[in-house]
Amino acid sequence: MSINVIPQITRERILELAGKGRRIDGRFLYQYRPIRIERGLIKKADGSAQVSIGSTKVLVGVKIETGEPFPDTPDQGVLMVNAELVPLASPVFEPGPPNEDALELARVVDRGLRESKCLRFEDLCINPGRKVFVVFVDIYVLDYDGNLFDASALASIAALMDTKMKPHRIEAGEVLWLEGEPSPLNLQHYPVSITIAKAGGALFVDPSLEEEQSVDALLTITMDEQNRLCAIQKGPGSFTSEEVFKSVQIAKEVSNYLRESLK
Amino acid sequence: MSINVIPQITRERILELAGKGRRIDGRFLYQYRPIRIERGLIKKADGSAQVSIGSTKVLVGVKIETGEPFPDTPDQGVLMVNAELVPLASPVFEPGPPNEDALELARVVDRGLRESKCLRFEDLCINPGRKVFVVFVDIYVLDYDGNLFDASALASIAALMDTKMKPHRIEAGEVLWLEGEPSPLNLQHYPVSITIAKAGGALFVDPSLEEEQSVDALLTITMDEQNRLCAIQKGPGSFTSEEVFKSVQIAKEVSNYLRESLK
Amino acid sequence: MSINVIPQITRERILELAGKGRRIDGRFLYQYRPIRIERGLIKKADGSAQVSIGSTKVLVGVKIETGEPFPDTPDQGVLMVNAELVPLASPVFEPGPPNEDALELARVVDRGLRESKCLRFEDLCINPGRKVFVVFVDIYVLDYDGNLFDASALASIAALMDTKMKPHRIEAGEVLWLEGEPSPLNLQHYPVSITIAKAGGALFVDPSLEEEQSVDALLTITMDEQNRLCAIQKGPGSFTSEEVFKSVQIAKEVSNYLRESLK
Amino acid sequence: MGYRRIDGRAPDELRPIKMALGVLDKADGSAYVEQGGTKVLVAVYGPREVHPRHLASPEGSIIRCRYHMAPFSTQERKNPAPSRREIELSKVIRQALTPAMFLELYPRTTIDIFAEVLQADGGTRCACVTACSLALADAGIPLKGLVASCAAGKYQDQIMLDLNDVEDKGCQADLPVAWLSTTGEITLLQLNGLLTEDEFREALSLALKGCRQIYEIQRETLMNYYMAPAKELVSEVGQEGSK
Amino acid sequence: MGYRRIDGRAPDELRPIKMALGVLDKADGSAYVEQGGTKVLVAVYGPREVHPRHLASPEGSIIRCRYHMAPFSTQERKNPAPSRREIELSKVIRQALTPAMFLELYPRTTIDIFAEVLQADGGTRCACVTACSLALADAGIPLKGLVASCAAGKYQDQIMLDLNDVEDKGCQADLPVAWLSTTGEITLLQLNGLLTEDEFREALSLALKGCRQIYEIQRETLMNYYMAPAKELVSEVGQEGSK
Amino acid sequence: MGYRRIDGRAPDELRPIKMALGVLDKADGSAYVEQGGTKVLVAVYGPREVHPRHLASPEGSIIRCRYHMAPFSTQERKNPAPSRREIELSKVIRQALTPAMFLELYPRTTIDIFAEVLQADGGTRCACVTACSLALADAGIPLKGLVASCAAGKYQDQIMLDLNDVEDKGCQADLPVAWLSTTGEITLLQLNGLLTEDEFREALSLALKGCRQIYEIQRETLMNYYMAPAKELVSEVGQEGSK
Repeated sequence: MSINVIPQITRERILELAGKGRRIDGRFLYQYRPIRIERGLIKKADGSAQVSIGSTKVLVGVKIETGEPFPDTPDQGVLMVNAELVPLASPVFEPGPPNEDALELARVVDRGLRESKCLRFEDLCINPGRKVFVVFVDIYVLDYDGNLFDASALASIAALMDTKMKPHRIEAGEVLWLEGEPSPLNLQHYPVSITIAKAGGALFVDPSLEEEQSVDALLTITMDEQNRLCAIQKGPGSFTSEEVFKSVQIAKEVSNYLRESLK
Repeated sequence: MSINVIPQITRERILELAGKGRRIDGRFLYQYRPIRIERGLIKKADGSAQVSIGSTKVLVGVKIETGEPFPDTPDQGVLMVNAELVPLASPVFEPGPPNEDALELARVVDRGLRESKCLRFEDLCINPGRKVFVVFVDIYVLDYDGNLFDASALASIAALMDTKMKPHRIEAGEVLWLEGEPSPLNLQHYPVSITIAKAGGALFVDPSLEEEQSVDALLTITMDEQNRLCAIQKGPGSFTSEEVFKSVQIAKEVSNYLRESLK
Repeated sequence: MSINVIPQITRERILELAGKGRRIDGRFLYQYRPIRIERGLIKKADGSAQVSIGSTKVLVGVKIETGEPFPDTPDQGVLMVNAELVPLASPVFEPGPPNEDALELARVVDRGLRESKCLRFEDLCINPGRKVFVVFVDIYVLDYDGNLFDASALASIAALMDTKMKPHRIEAGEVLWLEGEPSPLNLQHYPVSITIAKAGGALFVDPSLEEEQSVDALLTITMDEQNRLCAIQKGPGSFTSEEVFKSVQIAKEVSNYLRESLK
Repeated sequence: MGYRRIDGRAPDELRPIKMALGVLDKADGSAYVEQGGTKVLVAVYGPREVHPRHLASPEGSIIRCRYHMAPFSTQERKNPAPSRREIELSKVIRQALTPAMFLELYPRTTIDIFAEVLQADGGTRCACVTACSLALADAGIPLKGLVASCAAGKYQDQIMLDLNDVEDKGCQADLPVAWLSTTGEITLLQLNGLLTEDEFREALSLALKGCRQIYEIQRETLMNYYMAPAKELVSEVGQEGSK
Repeated sequence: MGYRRIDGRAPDELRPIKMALGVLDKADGSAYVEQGGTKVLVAVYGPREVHPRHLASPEGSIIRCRYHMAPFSTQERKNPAPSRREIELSKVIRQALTPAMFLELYPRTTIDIFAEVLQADGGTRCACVTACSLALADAGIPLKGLVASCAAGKYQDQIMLDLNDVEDKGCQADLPVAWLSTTGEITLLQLNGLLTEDEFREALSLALKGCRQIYEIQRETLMNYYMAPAKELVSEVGQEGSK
Repeated sequence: MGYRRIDGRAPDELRPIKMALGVLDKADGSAYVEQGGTKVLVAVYGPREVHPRHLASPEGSIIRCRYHMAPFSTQERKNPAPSRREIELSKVIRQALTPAMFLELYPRTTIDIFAEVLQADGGTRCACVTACSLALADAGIPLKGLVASCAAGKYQDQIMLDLNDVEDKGCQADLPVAWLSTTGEITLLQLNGLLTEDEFREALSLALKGCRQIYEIQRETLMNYYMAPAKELVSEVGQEGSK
């Protein structure tokens, strides 16, 4: 993500077009690239979803295991979000432990899921202070053509919607697994992320890779289905407060469209 | 192991001689360099052996401690094989955590010991699912002049043959140490490794360092005393299936010689 | 600490002056730079002290938590000394895990505190073999102008003198916290470090950074208030045994002055 | 008199703030900021050569930034190895400062910014941004303006400024903001928590108000420093001064 | 009808196989292979410049290969840090591919091969070799031939082809093999388990038979791809097609 | 007959010592030292090129030294990753050897010294220094003199020479010393434990006496080696010879 691979002429063209309310690939300012969601590809996971936004492709797998609660929330389940910028996704990704970009991605998606309270963490307790369900959300970036935040957030909530747990009862601090069909997690909310780029004085959504590397500033807003803000992350650059408020308006409009794609 | 330090002329000579059934150091094709085995050098270990094959020198120490079993074999002891390519052994070895060569070496020796069932793992259980004996086999490469697989496998089985445990009884999931002399481990099988090189159309055993870096392909076969195959690892290069079958024949012949050296 | 940033001419001047019993900053041979000790700066720590020796500045925080004892001292508390050469302190410090200089610093301070028996470790046991108090001494180097050993040792003992524990009783292997004011740790001894440099045939104390990088040899002696030696660490260079004995005499003289500064 | 907070402050009131410049000897620039119980120290090195060299850019300086917490800065001892949170905040702080800098001035160099949290009592990333901006000025690195930073948040259903540690740990939402003095633009913006759109508007406006107050203290600190550039000069601004 | 396996296959029968080429946008070459429940994705980058430079060789391209399992690919979540097993298999896969390549063509470059196991249901290293060979072809890197890979094994005293996860976990021996189409030579050979010499001969022959069948599917996939190079074209070969 | 120690030695008596040179084939120089139950092996490589290059110095050779313990060398298996203790001792040993070397002879090179403890029975750092000095000589690297090393200590209120493992673990103080033969200067000095000034004087003198005895064995070993340079020649020096 650090190497500038965009020719100067393309960058100038992107800025110039934005000033006229247009995009280099012909999209409208508030238009996403085509979105495709496939669920249940990974049978070994408890839930999974692959999301493409244009050429950007993210696979998320959910695993539910048991483990220890955090000391400050002893009676709540644990959410663990991890992101891997797998080197097959881009010539600039390298093997190795998650770098700052991967950690930021995981943490912003985590905040959206956690703060929206989409999971009922209190239902995931087995034995207070000792044993709870741990929900692992593993974000696997397979093809990187920009806007990883929105694709990862969308794939994460889609994978959670796909997640099923085998029937069980909690008795005396232990899980008793019962007969029967797995049933889906009980989701309370549906947060989605909207990334807004600023260029040539204009704001637009879903920047592609060449847009991301050309624009003046980036802002990611995560919103639930009641238009409550549950996470914000400014990327590079700066915004006036008017631009921030306008971005929230754009996010409100566009989030419904993204949430539609989940159905 | 990655740096080519062999002059081109030596490489050509090795290939040319092999085509005529000869070796650069005058050995026959199926002849090992002189083998020397010393046991019990390390009193602080429960068993130890130093094996030299020509200038290649490997020291193996065995330690038996208690620990947790693997979840999928709760009632069996644990074998842990680790290999260190200690930087004093070669100008191309570097300090640091085990690299892919060291890991491969440890894993191939591990497979030979494990699959041959030379140890009775069920006898090493103390408290099923909780506490078992852990047998650490630490391979320490001291001088690297080729054929680490065979030297390490030989030193490992020799060190296990040298290993003694203090008399003990297992009672109520705990070890009770008794008075008396230590007694040797009860070994069931005696796997040895035979490494075969392919060069100039010929197959020969125990490649030296300069041979290793000149030949077309390498194959390591581990065999027990009943001529059963318990591990194979092809290295660089390729073999026809006829060459593979012939290599198995060579290994059968030579393995008895190696096993003799253990007596 | 490895980059030589001192011009040759300064180095020569330092050596030449030392031969005449003088210092480049006008100090006497056995004179420290101004020492300043501030305690209690960090309220979140159980004890803290910031020590300046000239421009060298070290902040030490003490935290007391519970943990497991070492296997060989099951009924004693644990002392953990850690040193961070924080990159803001010097252009030659780099972010990352402690390097050999940081580890040596921590271990030499550790030895001074441990061997002087300044803490009553037997009083820090909660449940023998299972739970004890762990005293973390974290050395944070903020400005590096030479003589980190003495500044760190002084800041560590000063921070321990500043350390308070909430009133508690130990009952049935657990800590019961009581009402009331925190009370200071019960210190038995007051070890201080004296670093002696050798240059141009002379010995002097408290080398500044430019002196450290110019002198022939360095020696750090830690002494308690009864003039017992509790740790020695020779740095670069060599000493005759006469020079070592003379250094001990110097340390005896100077240590009282350092210990005065703690009052 | 309206709602009073656990430490007696009004909802729109900053904690007492102290700032100091040039507090370190070896760094090219340094600054210390205290905001309530939060204490941070920042050093700047550079522009200087980049190692390893392939990171250098012919188009300008690169900025490297490390946000790090001392092991004794928190209630429970913090492991000194950088946590995931510290790595994220290092990036966020770098991005908060970059819009204020003229990177093209120093091609093939690096400017290294090291921010250490000595005591964490809420609002550490904001205090670091505020201090970084001062340390850059102290290092003589030209800036488009000062960056001042402050958080607003929602605690017990009330939007309030500059949360302390107790408020931070129990808060419903935390909104750290940084503001570039000359353009008034926002260079850091994060939200952690749940806010309606109206609450967000209120919180952002409040945070920006706080940033402007902090900027005034920065300016005063700089002026005092350059007029009387003695070491460890501290501009103390108590509850009165911060309004 | 003879012995039938837990999934209904005959002992010498492959699982259903799907292959696809050019499935990734950013990679120079890519391929996807599904073999029963095993799903792997491979990308190839290169020939490209080597960093750090001292790894480059004037005599030819270096090959770097990473075999890696997604955390959600296994029954228990897998830690994403490379395990000892993954590091060994990365080397073994690299050595399985190298004999098929003309390394001297691209001095001072690297060819990077990234193989990701998305779902592990037995035979993942073999599926990766099969996919790597396709991805190299897709990247336009000249090959001496395709490398096809398949394992045989011994399960319940029976030698059989292409073990699935259940068979793999309970097997007495596992013999993964890779085969270079143009020379018929074996480029990967490992044995994990105990086999008599006769059993070994039988298993190796069976594995090579499987490799040849897989090669036919590779060839068909490539032909379809080059005749109609639409993205995400998939050659599905079910139980019938794999015999 | 005076005080006798647990192994029957007098307080000022060394343990039996064996030394050998040129014991490794690939190293430029090597040596093996056995002192009681302590067994160490040292290899020297260099002067050779430095990687990475920016570590090289135009003013002379750099010295890199690694002290490392084999996992089976200690009572409890030792994790092979370098411990904090091993990293400190690596530095201390390097500093014990450097005063004996002419670094300016080989600008832009490195001399790498690898010391492996095969069995740890007290006094390992000293045995390593003794062996390093021999291995440097064996590598043909010019030295100002040999460095001989030995510890004294206080055990059961008695000052004694060359502590074994039992004495070491129970000792009140441990004082490892190294001594440069030509100048008589001390190149390694550490104290771990509590000593009065008088005890310190006594212990240091005793340790230096031990160093001189060890130097005699070093010299004898070298002379034998150069007169009859057969591999694996070992100068055995038992209890008698070490007095």
